[in-house]
Amino acid sequence: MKEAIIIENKALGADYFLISLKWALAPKVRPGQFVMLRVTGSMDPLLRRPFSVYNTDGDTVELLYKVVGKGTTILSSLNPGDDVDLLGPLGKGFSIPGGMLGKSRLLMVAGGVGIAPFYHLGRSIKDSDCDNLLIYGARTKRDTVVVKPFKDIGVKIKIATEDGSRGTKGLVTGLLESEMHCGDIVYACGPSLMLKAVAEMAEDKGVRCLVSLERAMACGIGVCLGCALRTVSHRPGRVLKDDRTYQMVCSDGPVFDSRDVDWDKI
Amino acid sequence: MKEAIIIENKALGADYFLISLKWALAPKVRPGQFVMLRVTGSMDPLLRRPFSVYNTDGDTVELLYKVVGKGTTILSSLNPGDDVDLLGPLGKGFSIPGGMLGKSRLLMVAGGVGIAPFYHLGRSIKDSDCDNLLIYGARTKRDTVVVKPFKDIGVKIKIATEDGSRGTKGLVTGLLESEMHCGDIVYACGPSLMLKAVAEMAEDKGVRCLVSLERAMACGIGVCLGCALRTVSHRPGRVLKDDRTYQMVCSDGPVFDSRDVDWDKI
Amino acid sequence: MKKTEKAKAIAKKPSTGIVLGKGSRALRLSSPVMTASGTFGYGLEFSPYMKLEKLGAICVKGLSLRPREGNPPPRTVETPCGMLNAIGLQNVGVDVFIDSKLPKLRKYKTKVIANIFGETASEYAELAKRLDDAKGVHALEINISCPNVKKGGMAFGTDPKEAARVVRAVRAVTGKHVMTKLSPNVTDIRVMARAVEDAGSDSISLINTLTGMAIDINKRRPVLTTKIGGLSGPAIKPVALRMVWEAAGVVKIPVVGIGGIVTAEDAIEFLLAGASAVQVGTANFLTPNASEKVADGIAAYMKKHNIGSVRKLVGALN
Amino acid sequence: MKKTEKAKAIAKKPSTGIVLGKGSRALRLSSPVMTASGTFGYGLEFSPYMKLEKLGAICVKGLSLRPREGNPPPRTVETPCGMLNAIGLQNVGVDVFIDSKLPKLRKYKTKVIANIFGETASEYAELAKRLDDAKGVHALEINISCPNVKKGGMAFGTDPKEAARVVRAVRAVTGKHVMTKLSPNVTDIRVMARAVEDAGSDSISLINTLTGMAIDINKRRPVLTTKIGGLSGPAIKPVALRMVWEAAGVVKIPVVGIGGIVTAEDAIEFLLAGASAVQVGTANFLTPNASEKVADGIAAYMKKHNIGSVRKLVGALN
Ligand SMILES: Cc1cc2nc3c(=O)[nH]c(=O)nc-3n(C[C@H](O)[C@H](O)[C@H](O)COP(=O)(O)OP(=O)(O)OC[C@H]3O[C@@H](n4cnc5c(N)ncnc54)[C@H](O)[C@@H]3O)c2cc1C
Ligand SMILES: Cc1cc2nc3c(=O)[nH]c(=O)nc-3n(C[C@H](O)[C@H](O)[C@H](O)COP(=O)(O)OP(=O)(O)OC[C@H]3O[C@@H](n4cnc5c(N)ncnc54)[C@H](O)[C@@H]3O)c2cc1C
Ligand SMILES: Cc1cc2nc3c(=O)[nH]c(=O)nc-3n(C[C@H](O)[C@H](O)[C@H](O)COP(=O)(O)O)c2cc1C
Ligand SMILES: Cc1cc2nc3c(=O)[nH]c(=O)nc-3n(C[C@H](O)[C@H](O)[C@H](O)COP(=O)(O)O)c2cc1C
Ligand code: FES
Ligand code: FES
Repeated sequence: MKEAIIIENKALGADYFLISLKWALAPKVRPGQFVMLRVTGSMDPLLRRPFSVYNTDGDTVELLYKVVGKGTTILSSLNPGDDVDLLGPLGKGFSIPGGMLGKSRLLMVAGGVGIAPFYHLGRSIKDSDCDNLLIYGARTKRDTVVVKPFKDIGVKIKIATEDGSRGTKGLVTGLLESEMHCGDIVYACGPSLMLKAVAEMAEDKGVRCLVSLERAMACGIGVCLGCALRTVSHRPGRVLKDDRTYQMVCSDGPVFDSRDVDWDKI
Repeated sequence: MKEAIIIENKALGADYFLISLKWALAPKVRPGQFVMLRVTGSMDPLLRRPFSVYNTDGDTVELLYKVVGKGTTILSSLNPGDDVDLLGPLGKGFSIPGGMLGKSRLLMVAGGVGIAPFYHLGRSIKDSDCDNLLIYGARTKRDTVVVKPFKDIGVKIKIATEDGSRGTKGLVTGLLESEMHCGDIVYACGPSLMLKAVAEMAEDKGVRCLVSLERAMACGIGVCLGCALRTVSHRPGRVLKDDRTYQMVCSDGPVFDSRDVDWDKI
Repeated sequence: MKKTEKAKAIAKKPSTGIVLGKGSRALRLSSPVMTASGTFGYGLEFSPYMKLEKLGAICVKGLSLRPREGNPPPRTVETPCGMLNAIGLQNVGVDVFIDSKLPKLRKYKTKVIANIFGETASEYAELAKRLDDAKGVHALEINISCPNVKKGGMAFGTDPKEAARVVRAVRAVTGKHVMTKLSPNVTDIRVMARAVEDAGSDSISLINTLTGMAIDINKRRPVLTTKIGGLSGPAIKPVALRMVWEAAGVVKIPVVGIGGIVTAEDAIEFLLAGASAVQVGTANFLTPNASEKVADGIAAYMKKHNIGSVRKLVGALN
Repeated sequence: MKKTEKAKAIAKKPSTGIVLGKGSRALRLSSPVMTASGTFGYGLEFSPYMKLEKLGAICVKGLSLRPREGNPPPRTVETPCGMLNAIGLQNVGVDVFIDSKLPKLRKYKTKVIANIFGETASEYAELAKRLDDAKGVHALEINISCPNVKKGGMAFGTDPKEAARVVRAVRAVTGKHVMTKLSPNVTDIRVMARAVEDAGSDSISLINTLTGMAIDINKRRPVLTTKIGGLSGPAIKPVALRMVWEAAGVVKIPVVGIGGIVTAEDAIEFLLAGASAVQVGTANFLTPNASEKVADGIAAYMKKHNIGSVRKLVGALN
């Protein structure tokens, strides 16, 4: 938990904000990792809030967040110069399955604010040879708040909006149907139901799929055992029953192999 | 509880701040009244905080406050444009005992942040004929944060600091000894022990003395019955025992005739 | 708006009315929102801040036979998301209430609930008698759960037999609706709830304050002169909600939910847990029109979710 | 610094050591600050964030005979100044703890307290036996107060006879210090405290979580799959402090204060109320080094107020 100083806290419209923070640990963050942010010195809200890291640059870390409740409302009211308390980097982040980098195409699938971790990932793979693609789903055009940054770093992007106000009309899964090809690696982040649909599609096509999951979190460091996820895998050190196991989204994840997740109990 | 918008929130040094707020009810405030301020939408701190009104000007109200804990720390971090929730004006404020205005000299006695209500009072009496005087006690020179404003409105001021770094060395009671004269009306605000000493001196000299008291307050409007003060007076509607009575500092005060206060139980 | 449209709009307006209890002792509320005893004075103090008519009922400050002067200050202290109080039931006494407060209260179109407190069962009965023919008092709330007085109070609230004794004594002398207010400072709230139901209470309300303490580490003394006080406010909401859910599960009489309600969302949690109505307490100190906002917010939620009557929310957990 | 000055400074440094209990079962702590079971993992997880040696002791996550998988998610929900949890005692089981966690923990110069939980008195005894000769376990904390499991748990914690039975069973098979952790969900904590003292407990710790509930008003369901969970955090501090004060007033064995401690000031309130030591729980989630800060803060307070030994603070109300 190192203090971070707000450099900028910019409204992007549609309740989205991009916050830049000066933070000594920024260089340590790997794509897909997250931080736990304490938005106030007050005891209400009590717990830290988890946010994926959107970008890092030297000792600057950027988070893309959507205002949905108490904590994010307070966060959006903070000003440059204010300090917040960051814990992290946390979680395991995206890992490119052994030997596949450069050989496989990365298909990133984002729903809503689930876009957040992909910018950092996109930057880290931008020199790969493959023709990577980001599929970005949002409710309306207004909600597609970070398209240009991806274009600027050369990530190809296709958009689906529920009302068709930008890109294809419909859900990301519609676009995916035609875009997901054998040999791709899929990285997905967004609402649970979307992830479930993406995972099923990937399984059908025999495509490797990694999903970044969300859970209510208290500690973020694997000790409260609050953020349990039912999985079908048998990683060591966990308790089993009926061949299932609980893993912790914060410390075992937040990124999981989609085949390990018990999608019926998500 | 009308919303107020912060116009300015100025640090005066030594943990003192002067905050100006645009507030529709500002013109209704009488000297010595107070407001209950909600510094945050969060539930911690839970309760409103009471502050005397330092000044009003059109629809602007000014509060002089000292950072002492949670609530005032948050208050000091707020910026122009932020809104806070004000309840008031509350309490009865200073009242000039019948027919004495213009005939008696007002001797205002302030200790520390107890200076707050006197600026408003000073402005309201500045056209009186009498040679009013403010005696202002503080710990050190640094703590005498609002001397000039009083001079600017023509209030005569004498200062006592505990370390002698400004004005007379010692407590206000030292200065008072020579300044309090028969026929004066004393208005005092500050720490309880100072008020007690002032009240005793006034009683000895047969001088009328009004004191503005502080108490932990939950509601500010006389309903929680939390801010009880033991008094020796028999105002109607209150419950008596052993000839004493509890009055509510928020709704019966905060200004009391010093003879009504049960100083032993302060 | 055309006439038919207006008629439609009115038809669509969700019904917030709710009836607690049955027959001649039914308490008919226009809204499930009341204010909690001790946090709303005698009601009149709040008329500058809100429309009292928005409330289903007002529970006035606890009344005793004789006036009580209450405890020496300090009487309140803030705690995280809550406050402790040790007012000690300062009140004007039942006679002054009837003579000088009630006539003014009667002018408002809202129900009035007299919260009563005695040191013995017969004091409770005596209070009930005096209030029985007081015009404008629509129900009695038996406070068997005040932690801030030496005699009676908590003892009645933690022993099911004692609680039942008080309820029977009151029941015997009044034809008015009797609501019994339970203390949360017990091992099993269900036992208490059943005891007062069996003794003839028309409804139960819960929770009163949890007993708690705060210490001034500089003075090295408890902050409150009584050492222990009653904890209220958002901090206690999860405990209150659990107890309301437990109590509602075991009694047939209506349950009134109290404890940490600040917003309409809070109140709806209590309704879903099985409360037929709620009381807003400490929140009145934060925002004098908190209870009005809660009432409005419940109506808005009902409209949004197309719930025609507040009754349909009560205990409606999936 | 000259040698004599240094010596003086050392002499002036307040002594934060405290001994809980007597004789061979005394638990000697270098600091009155421990971490609460279930909020500090197995201790090791916190070594990147703080000096574990600053702690008097670490209470590890509750251990059962067999590994437990815990409850289905969601397991936590935030409440005003608090949180509800229904972890359901997920843990690796006592054997894995002894074999794979303890050896690593032994490297740190701090005491280790094993928090144990069984479904029957004999399960508790069996746990105590297995831990009795585990090197590096300095005390057992009997958790008779976990609200999040169906069997045992709370029943032991709310019935003085059951509680005593568990304590006696454990006492009979271990020579280690036995600390019994009490549930706050009782009418009278003093009865529970005396019962476990009489049964041979060397110390008591309190409070465990208050049972509470939260409802998702959009899904119209309790947020936790277990419906009810345990409330912890600053919200419960006033209740915890009251209970510690009450318990300390009636037992001779040392009392360990738990509940909502975030700052050194909070901890000092508990010491003044009569606790000989404290445990920091939920605060570890807010700030991983919260317990270290509390320990440092107590030392600073002692220095400022010229208190030579932490023992002088225990129960030192004016
Ligand atoms: C690993 C991880 C990474 C995340 N990354 C981002 C990110 O990059 N940008 C972003 O905007 N959000 C992200 N989130 C979600 C973010 O943590 C929540 O939106 C935030 O905690 C809400 O806080 P609040 O106080 O504003 O809302 P609250 O007042 O706490 O709740 C408001 C609503 O949000 C829901 N909610 C609360 N916490 C979570 C949560 N942890 N996950 C999902 N829903 C929640 C509640 O159920 C409620 O409906 C991430 C969550 C996780 C677990
Ligand atoms: C009628 C009235 C008028 C006041 N006018 C002013 C004013 O003009 N300017 C100003 O700076 N202050 C004024 N005060 C005091 C002010 O209300 C407190 O300083 C403030 O509430 C402290 O809030 P906090 O959250 O910062 O401190 P907390 O964290 O609540 O407490 C910090 C310390 O301040 C003490 N404290 C808390 N509340 C009060 C209180 N009501 N009175 C005295 N001490 C308290 C606590 O005991 C504690 O030691 C007034 C108080 C009253 C009752
Ligand atoms: C200052 C204060 C005074 C109270 N006085 C009474 C009382 O006279 N009679 C009573 O039954 N309850 C009394 N209560 C308890 C409340 O009615 C209510 O049960 C409790 O505060 C919990 O609700 P809340 O969290 O919404 O405040 C009082 C509470 C407070 C805070
Ligand atoms: C997530 C979580 C898990 C807990 N697990 C245990 C446990 O395994 N055994 C136990 O005795 N207490 C357990 N507790 C209770 C704490 O040790 C402590 O008694 C309680 O949280 C109150 O302290 P606090 O307010 O400082 O958190 C747990 C608490 C939390 C929040
Ligand atoms: S949030 Fe505590 S274990 Fe994951
Ligand atoms: S603060 Fe509530 S009566 Fe004065």
